[in-house]
Amino acid sequence: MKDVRLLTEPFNPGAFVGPFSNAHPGLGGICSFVGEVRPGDGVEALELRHYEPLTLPGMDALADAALDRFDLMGLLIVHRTGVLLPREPIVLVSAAARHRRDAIQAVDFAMDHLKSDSWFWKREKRADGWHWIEPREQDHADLARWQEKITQV
Amino acid sequence: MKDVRLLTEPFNPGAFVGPFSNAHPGLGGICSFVGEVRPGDGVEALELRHYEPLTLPGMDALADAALDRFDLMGLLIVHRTGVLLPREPIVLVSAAARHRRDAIQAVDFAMDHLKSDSWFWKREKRADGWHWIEPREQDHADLARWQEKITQV
Amino acid sequence: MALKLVFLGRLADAAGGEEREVAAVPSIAALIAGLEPDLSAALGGPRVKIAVNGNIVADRAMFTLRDGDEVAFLPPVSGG
Amino acid sequence: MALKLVFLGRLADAAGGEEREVAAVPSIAALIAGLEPDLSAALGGPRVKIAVNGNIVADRAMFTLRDGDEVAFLPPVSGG
Repeated sequence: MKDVRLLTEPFNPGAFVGPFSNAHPGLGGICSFVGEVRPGDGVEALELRHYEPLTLPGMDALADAALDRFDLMGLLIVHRTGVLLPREPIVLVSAAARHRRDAIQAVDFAMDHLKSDSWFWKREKRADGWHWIEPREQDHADLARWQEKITQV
Repeated sequence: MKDVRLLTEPFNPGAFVGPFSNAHPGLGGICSFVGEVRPGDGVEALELRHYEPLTLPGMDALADAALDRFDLMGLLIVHRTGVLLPREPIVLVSAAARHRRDAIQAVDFAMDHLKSDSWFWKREKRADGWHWIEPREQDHADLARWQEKITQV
Repeated sequence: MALKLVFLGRLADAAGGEEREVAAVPSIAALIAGLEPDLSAALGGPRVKIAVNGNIVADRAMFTLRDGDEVAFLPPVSGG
Repeated sequence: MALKLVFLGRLADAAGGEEREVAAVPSIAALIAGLEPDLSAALGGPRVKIAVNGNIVADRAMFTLRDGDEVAFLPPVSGG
């Protein structure tokens, strides 16, 4: 089961993971990652903008790539857009599989791609106003891990 | 925060993950894995036996090793013992961290060690009675991944 | 006889808004050249990708625009 | 003057129970030799680890047992 969603309002990850888990009665393991707006560093709010014609199809294609690459029973991707406050969940990825390695690796794969390869533009609000967040080198290094693996196989 | 528990009764993973997440207000991400008794293959029940003087100290030492190895804010390990029915959760590992890679890798590390390096003996009940489960080669290969990394560093 | 332009991320600041309409022109080069010089410079860089009607343009020099097209300017996405 | 023996995993089947008490003997070799031949063979293998009072015994040939010790026999743990 593939379930990919963009949400404009705050969400409770448990309210998605519970039904997702119940939808796969044959699973052996389920791995979930929740990313939250990290408090501190003077950040008062985070805004995520996206471009509808690219963002949701891109997330859907990423889910297909993970389902194709790992032996999964289901994959859930939930991503916020709009203005978020510190501690609000930004992203939830949950993978259900017969075996734990597939579930854990699929979450790792999906998060690396969501972070660096998906169509979101972010800006932070600080005391002196809004500031756009630039790409990070670490994200590209994270993504390269999966490309190397393809070459090695 | 380190929280390591052996439980003799069925548990709801969400009831542990929620409070664990709330206990770390500065986190950036939380990764959780839940392993369940996989239904099918004619398995009617699974029994996990342990040896109290070794099992809980072993899990505690594993948690310390993960906290030492990865940049975590907290680690939660919950493991069932006794007789379990198909679909009941056996194990929950949850790691809270500032950055996602530490959280995901800590869960991967803890699960590999729990599966192959902790003091649990398991037997399955089938139509013809109880059968002890032998060690698996795959578990040793999973564990070796972390030892190689130590050598490489 | 118009094109709809969409500016993502910091390009919305450079354009003074997230969207605008301009008169239709046949090429992306002509479209960019017709905008304010600062915005034109910001959009023309190699790191800015362009999507037309939701599809990324592979070769912007060869691409022909048509009346009613939605042209989106996409700067590098933000890090995690 | 007794030792408490604990048998884990399939060794409990071989011993006919998870625990038993035996008269104290000074060495692990003497302890194992004093049991039924089938059980003795099952416990003596190199893959069976031994814990005394909750500590794994590194060198069983050199280990001296004391009255009241709890001796646990630990076969390889089960796979995932």
